[in-house]
Amino acid sequence: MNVPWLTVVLALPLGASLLLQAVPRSATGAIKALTVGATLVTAVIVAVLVAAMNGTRLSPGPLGFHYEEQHSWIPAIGASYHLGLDGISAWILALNAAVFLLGAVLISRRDTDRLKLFCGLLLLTETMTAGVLLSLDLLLFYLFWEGMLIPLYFILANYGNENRGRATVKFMIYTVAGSLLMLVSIIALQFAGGHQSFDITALLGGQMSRTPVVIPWVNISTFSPEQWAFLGFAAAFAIKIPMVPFHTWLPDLYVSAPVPVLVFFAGLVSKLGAYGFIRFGLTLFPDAVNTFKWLFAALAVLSIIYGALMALSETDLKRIVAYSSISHLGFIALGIFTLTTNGVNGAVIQIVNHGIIITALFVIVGVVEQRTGTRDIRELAGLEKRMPWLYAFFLVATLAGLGMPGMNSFVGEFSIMLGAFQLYPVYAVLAGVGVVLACWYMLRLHQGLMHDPPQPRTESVRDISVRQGLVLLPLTALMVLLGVFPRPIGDVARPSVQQSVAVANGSLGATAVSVPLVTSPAVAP
Amino acid sequence: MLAVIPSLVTPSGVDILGILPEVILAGGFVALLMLDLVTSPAHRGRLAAFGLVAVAASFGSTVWGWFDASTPHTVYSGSFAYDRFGLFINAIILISTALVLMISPQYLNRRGLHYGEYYSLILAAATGMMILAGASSLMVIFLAIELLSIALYILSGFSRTEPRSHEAAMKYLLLGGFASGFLLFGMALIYGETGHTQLAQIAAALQNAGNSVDPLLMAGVALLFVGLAFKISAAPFHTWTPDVYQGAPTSVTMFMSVTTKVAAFATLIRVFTYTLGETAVYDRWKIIVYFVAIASMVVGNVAALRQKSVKRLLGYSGIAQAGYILIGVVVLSPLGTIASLYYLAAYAVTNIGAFAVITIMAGRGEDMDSYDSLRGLAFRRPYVAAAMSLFLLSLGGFPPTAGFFAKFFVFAAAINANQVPLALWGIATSAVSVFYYLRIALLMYTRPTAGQPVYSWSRTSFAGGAVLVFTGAGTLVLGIFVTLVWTIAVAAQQGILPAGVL
Amino acid sequence: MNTTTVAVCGSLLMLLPLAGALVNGLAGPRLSRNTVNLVGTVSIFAAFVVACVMLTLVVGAPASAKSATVSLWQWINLGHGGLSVGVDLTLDPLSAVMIMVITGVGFLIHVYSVGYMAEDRGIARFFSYMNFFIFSMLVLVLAADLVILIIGWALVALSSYLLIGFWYERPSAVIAARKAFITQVIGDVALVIAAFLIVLKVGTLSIPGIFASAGSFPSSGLLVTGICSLLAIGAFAKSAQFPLHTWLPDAMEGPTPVSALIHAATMVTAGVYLIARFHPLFDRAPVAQGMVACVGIGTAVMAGVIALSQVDIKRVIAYSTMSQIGLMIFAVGIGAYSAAMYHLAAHAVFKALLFMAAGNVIHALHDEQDIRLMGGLAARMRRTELCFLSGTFALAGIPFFAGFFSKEGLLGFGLTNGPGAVPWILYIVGLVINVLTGLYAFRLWATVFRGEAQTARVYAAHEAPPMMLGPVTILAVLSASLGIVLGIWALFLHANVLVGVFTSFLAPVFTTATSGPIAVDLGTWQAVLAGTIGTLASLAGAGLAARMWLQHRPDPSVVLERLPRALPQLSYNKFYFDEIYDALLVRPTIALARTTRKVIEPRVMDGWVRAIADACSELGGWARDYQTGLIRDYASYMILAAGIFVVATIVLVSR
Amino acid sequence: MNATNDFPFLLGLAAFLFSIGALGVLIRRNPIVVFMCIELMLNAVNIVFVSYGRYLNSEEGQVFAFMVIVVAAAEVVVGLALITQVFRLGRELDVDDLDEMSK
Repeated sequence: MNVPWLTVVLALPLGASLLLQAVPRSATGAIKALTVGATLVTAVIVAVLVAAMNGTRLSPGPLGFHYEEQHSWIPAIGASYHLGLDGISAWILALNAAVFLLGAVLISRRDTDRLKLFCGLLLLTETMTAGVLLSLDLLLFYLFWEGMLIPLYFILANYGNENRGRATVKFMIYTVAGSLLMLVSIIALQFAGGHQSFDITALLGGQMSRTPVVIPWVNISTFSPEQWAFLGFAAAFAIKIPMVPFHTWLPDLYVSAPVPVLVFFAGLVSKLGAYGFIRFGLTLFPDAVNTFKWLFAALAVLSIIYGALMALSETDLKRIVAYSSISHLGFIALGIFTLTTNGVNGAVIQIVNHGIIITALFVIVGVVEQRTGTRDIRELAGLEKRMPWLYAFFLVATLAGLGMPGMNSFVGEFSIMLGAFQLYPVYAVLAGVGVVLACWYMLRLHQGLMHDPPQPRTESVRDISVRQGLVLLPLTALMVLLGVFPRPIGDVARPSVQQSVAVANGSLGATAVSVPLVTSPAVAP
Repeated sequence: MLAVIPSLVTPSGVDILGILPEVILAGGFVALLMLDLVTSPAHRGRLAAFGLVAVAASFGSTVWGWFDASTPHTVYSGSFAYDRFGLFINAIILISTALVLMISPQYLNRRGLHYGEYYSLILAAATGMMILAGASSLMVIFLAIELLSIALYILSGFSRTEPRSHEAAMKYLLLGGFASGFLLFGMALIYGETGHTQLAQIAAALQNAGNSVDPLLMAGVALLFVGLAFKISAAPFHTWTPDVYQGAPTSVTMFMSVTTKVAAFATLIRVFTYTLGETAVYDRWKIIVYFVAIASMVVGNVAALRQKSVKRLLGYSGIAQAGYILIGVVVLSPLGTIASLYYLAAYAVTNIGAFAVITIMAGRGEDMDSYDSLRGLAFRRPYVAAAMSLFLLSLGGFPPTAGFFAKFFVFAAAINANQVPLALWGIATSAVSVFYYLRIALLMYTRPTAGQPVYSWSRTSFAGGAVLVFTGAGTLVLGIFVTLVWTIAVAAQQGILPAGVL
Repeated sequence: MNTTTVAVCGSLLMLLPLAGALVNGLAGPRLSRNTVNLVGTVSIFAAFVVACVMLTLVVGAPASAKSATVSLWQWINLGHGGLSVGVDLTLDPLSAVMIMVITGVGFLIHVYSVGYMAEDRGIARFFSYMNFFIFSMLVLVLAADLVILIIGWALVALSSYLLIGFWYERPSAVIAARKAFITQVIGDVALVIAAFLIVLKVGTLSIPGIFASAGSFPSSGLLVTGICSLLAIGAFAKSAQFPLHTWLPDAMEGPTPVSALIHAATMVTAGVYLIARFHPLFDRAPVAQGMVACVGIGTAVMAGVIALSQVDIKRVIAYSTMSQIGLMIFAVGIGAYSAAMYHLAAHAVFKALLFMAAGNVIHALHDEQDIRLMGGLAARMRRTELCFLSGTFALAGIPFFAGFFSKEGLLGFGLTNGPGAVPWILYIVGLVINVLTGLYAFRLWATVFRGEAQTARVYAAHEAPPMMLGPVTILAVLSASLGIVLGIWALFLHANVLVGVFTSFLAPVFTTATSGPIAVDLGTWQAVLAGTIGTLASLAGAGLAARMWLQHRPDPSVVLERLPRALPQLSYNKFYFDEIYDALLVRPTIALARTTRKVIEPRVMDGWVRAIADACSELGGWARDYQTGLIRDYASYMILAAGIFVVATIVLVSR
Repeated sequence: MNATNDFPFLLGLAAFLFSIGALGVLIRRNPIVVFMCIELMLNAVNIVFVSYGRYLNSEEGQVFAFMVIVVAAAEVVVGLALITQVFRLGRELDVDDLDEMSK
């Protein structure tokens, strides 16, 4: 039978969140159970889909997609409900399902205020993020991309510490500004595409004019429409990743948000920017992406070093982890902008790996804060004596975080740096410096918490609870397993990555439709 | 082109059909005046019910007209257009009016200003707006504007004991009169230079004139635009808006904020896009409209950042929205018109909803429009708060709400017409707007801390709930099932009279 | 060799320690101390047995097929380039020697640890780390793919980190561990980049593959030189060679068995192994070779000088280790691979011996490590002293002890190979090293065991328990006999046999080496002369040390007076390397990081965002100020705008 | 007299009156006077309509003028009512006094 599985994946959490409204507010047990159940079922379905993917039919075209679904939505402007899964999105989708499951598990019924609202929003977010990963229609993609912000906003604004309000608004304005620029690019792309369609397969390979735009009255020739449009997309994605210098929303937000939120926010949402670059940046603007790759690669390297330095000097655990995440995401971005199969493939691998690592790190930091009541690394020491299990998990997470060979992130970083080396050896070497710094700040974090004689705050703390252990165990296990057997991710992603990279390098025979996109002279001097 | 100039030999018996909705509503207005005399103060709610009946009837005739006017023509010797464009606007106005009528009685009772004139004045204003929507002659336009204005002057001063209300009324009256002076001067000059007052004839005259443009004519066009810009409250003619919106009783603000804008935009599009669309003329008024659009977006959004009253804030937001809708006028393309129409529909449903929340939350004696009065609403009235956030998100242009596609279409129109800077101004200002919309949304979801006033929000009446459900649903439908309204808007644009250059 | 046998043995060899590590690591806290000890030691012993089996495999194999590479599973596939990395093992004489050293010496040290750590509560953790180290080391030496080698390379660094910081409540230990690890990571990065260069050139990372296409590297070309330099940097980091040597002395913070196993016998010699393993590339990069040789011998001298003045018993031995490894690095630098490997093996034996003997002393004195507070221990720890002495003799290269042949071998080789005057210079330096070695080796022995006791503790000292003494004795006998046996053999049979057994065994590996197998033909008079003079130098050093620290003729302090004050200062402060690095690298980085946080982040990065926000809000206030509420103002705005518009429409045309 | 000759003069007069009215709105503070000024503006426009009507020999202008007069009357009714209302609340008649909300 022909089940629209991807729609099911989207609909399940949404349906659950609606169903949740029927549950009385007092029945916290039921609410929690329903949430976990829904995310669990989704995760199972996704796992099966990803596992069975290679067996299924592949859609024609330069990019092949599995489980494709397409229905007309707004025929007037050629927007359609078009879903599909490929090697790039497959594992990220799995990560998506996993982090939301973990987040649902981590919700504590007792200390979560207005549990029903929280669970509902969480499920809603899952639908949106899954939609971002699955939609192959730019307008649909934008719908999910921007719609994602609504549940996120209410979660972030309602849960977390006292200065969450400012952090959240900052995040929203940042992201909305970026997304709106992307919206303009999307519209321009659709018109340039000629055949009135938002479908990625129809817009492939650079449809826009590559003749520079000339500003009238002053006759300054600027970028070409394609390049402008790419910059529009890049703004949205670079802010979401985030790349330095568009990152300042992230630390505040990560500090203010509670752990169950961070699990899926840091674990997944920040990766969507990287995914967007791979899915759209590479395939829709081959010319522009080749023009700007040096710039964005440079920004990526800057992010690596900058994040590392910040992580090295911060004293707040969450901030350290936040900046470490900026540094790691810099690696991912670097991999993407090498435009080599190695680099991009490494980026995809690293998206998944970093999702696992950062999730674990935030859970650990959360446990430490919960047990000791502080996030100041200067007040923490000697936890290894009191929390051997946490120590063990944290050790693995730390090693994975610093790119220890044999751990999962080494695979990605090796591949990324190899790709970077093919293109810009200098960048690869600088990234190497980043690796050394990463080792430094991760050890500072790990040893700072675990070693030295215990301090008053850490004298009598309990070890992690079983639930936290159940969350940490699979994560750490994955870090080791994917380090020893990394092929599952790499091999699934590679074909799609190769196709995208091929398109990015213009092998599609990019047909530039010349649409003069002259800026209007109406603004009279 | 000459084909669209209507023959003056239309049998007068049929013409009445062209203005049937207006006639019905006018009848309702007169009847209400009478009924008010015979209804006891206790039963004034029935007046609202009667008003609703009249609106419903008018709406029915509008719908009938939609199918009847498949071939658009003008009635009463070309002074009134019987086309789907006007009927589309009529529909928006009527629905808004109905929602206002539904929500009013409870509000008026609580505010202690439940008088019968209210309903008749509302209907009078609505009638004026509908006439304005269909008016295809400068004279009718002027009359319609004055009709709706005068009714609104009275309504905004309706809270007789409240200084704020008077202030609003006075400002609206004096500035409105002042603006209609410009409007009129513009009309006079246009009439003088073209020799006609009927849009179709003016258009034809301009076309014959070709590229030679008379300065006096252009001055007239500019002044006419000034007059209309005042009505749509576009910067820099917006200054009355915040004060009047804040001072007038909330239900009145709710009514005028939406319907006036819709009607005024209808005539603006009719006159500027389709009558003065001749290239020679367009190239000149385009500049000022372009400027006004950007100015409205900037001023509206930026000034809204620092407000303390929700009504005032929505006033500024209305100014900004006017700027976005103007984009659809500047670009002078069918897509632009359709985008404007879609935007008007989306704006109507969203804004009515937002104001409805404030109306419902209004306390005894005074309006609750300060930010503080919304703090923690979500804990006491979760569904009202959810609805309010939905409207705010729609105003902020988040998918999947009406506001998103409204903005999407105007930006699309701008980009399609190679006016990318307009779109960029638009997105820059909408990014700013996110700040203040979300601030309110956040406020509703934060618990009042000790020392902050805790308000006792009144219970939501059935009518109020119904209004919220309708507007909320509308906001979502326009945001997801775009095609529904889109197709209607396309039909409306295609049927517009005079056909103009497009 | 039968590949399946190799695969099975290799996997088994690696899995046994790993299993031990996992058992002790996960179940440790619940197991009894004896079980933990048993698991810890037996797993290694089993590994040792397997290693012996593999050795016999290699020995038994025909000379043509002494090397076998087996693939376990494919690790990852990268890109179009078809670069596929496999988890492959290679077994050849070289790795055979290494695994023998690792498991053999490793086993003895494990046994020793049972006694040494008898009172420590974290014994399970200790053994799991130790076993894990053995596992990682085996991965390193068996890896047949550069990436896998890098993984092993990093894993040993990890276990060294864990073991240095084993007593995590000592801040000094924690710092030392971090320092060691970060230094190692620098080496790793160098290796990774070397791997990139290799892959971009030859498209594969499997070591046999690289060697197969080694010919594609133009000899002494820039690329191969770069690759070898990077490999060398990795080796320096691992083997504590200048300039990446500063971590090794601090690493002595770890328990003594750790120092014996990791920082003397096995891990630190991995650098030598790496260069020996990659000799096909190095032979094509004479520049890199020269660099390696110079660094090696330079480090040897420097470390020797420093060792003279240190007062911490373990640090003295650590610096002697550094010096000895310097010699090995020098050897591989000049292409004397077999000699280097032989010295590696011998050094593993006697250096582990020295450390463990020192461990006995420390143990007896309750963690006292300052040699100035020792002295006269011979009376109470006779056997330990004998063992220590055997080690010292070996270290100093006294004839017929283990160190003798290897070291003189190196020198002889250095003398007989090399262009122009270089061999002679190197030889002179070698002599200096010999003198130094003799000096510090015997100084240590003398100050610790001879003379009169400096503290009361010494009187309370007692001989170490058999559990600790046993392994020490075994190694002592080994380090003495190994040399003597070979020596006698050398005397009565043809002299060429000296080191020859070893050489011929390793020959298949180093065939491609330009220099070919080391052939110190002691028949030639130069070699005899070289050996003799070298020996004399060592003896001179030893004798001098004995005179100074036993008979005080002249008294060391007096000598110190005579010397210019700078020298002892430099030596005592390790040439201020730590201070220099602190000033040049650590502090600047920290300062940079701090400015980033304090200035750049708030002012620049967040600054531009806040600037925009403020601008908007300013504009908002401005707009509000014009909202005076006065009708006449409003009217004036309108009339103003109207006037402008009228003019604009008449004047401006948008075209 | 001949419409074509004095037509420009009439327009000028209208513009002049209109400006006077506008100026009055700007400077006068008494709402009633302000209102009168607005009436003046409307009547200035009436002159334009009438003279144009005469000039073009079309009656639309005259009709328009009548419309304007009627509407103006209606506006006056409402306006005066409002003003008296304010007056009854005991404020003095000063438009500058009406700035409560923007305080």
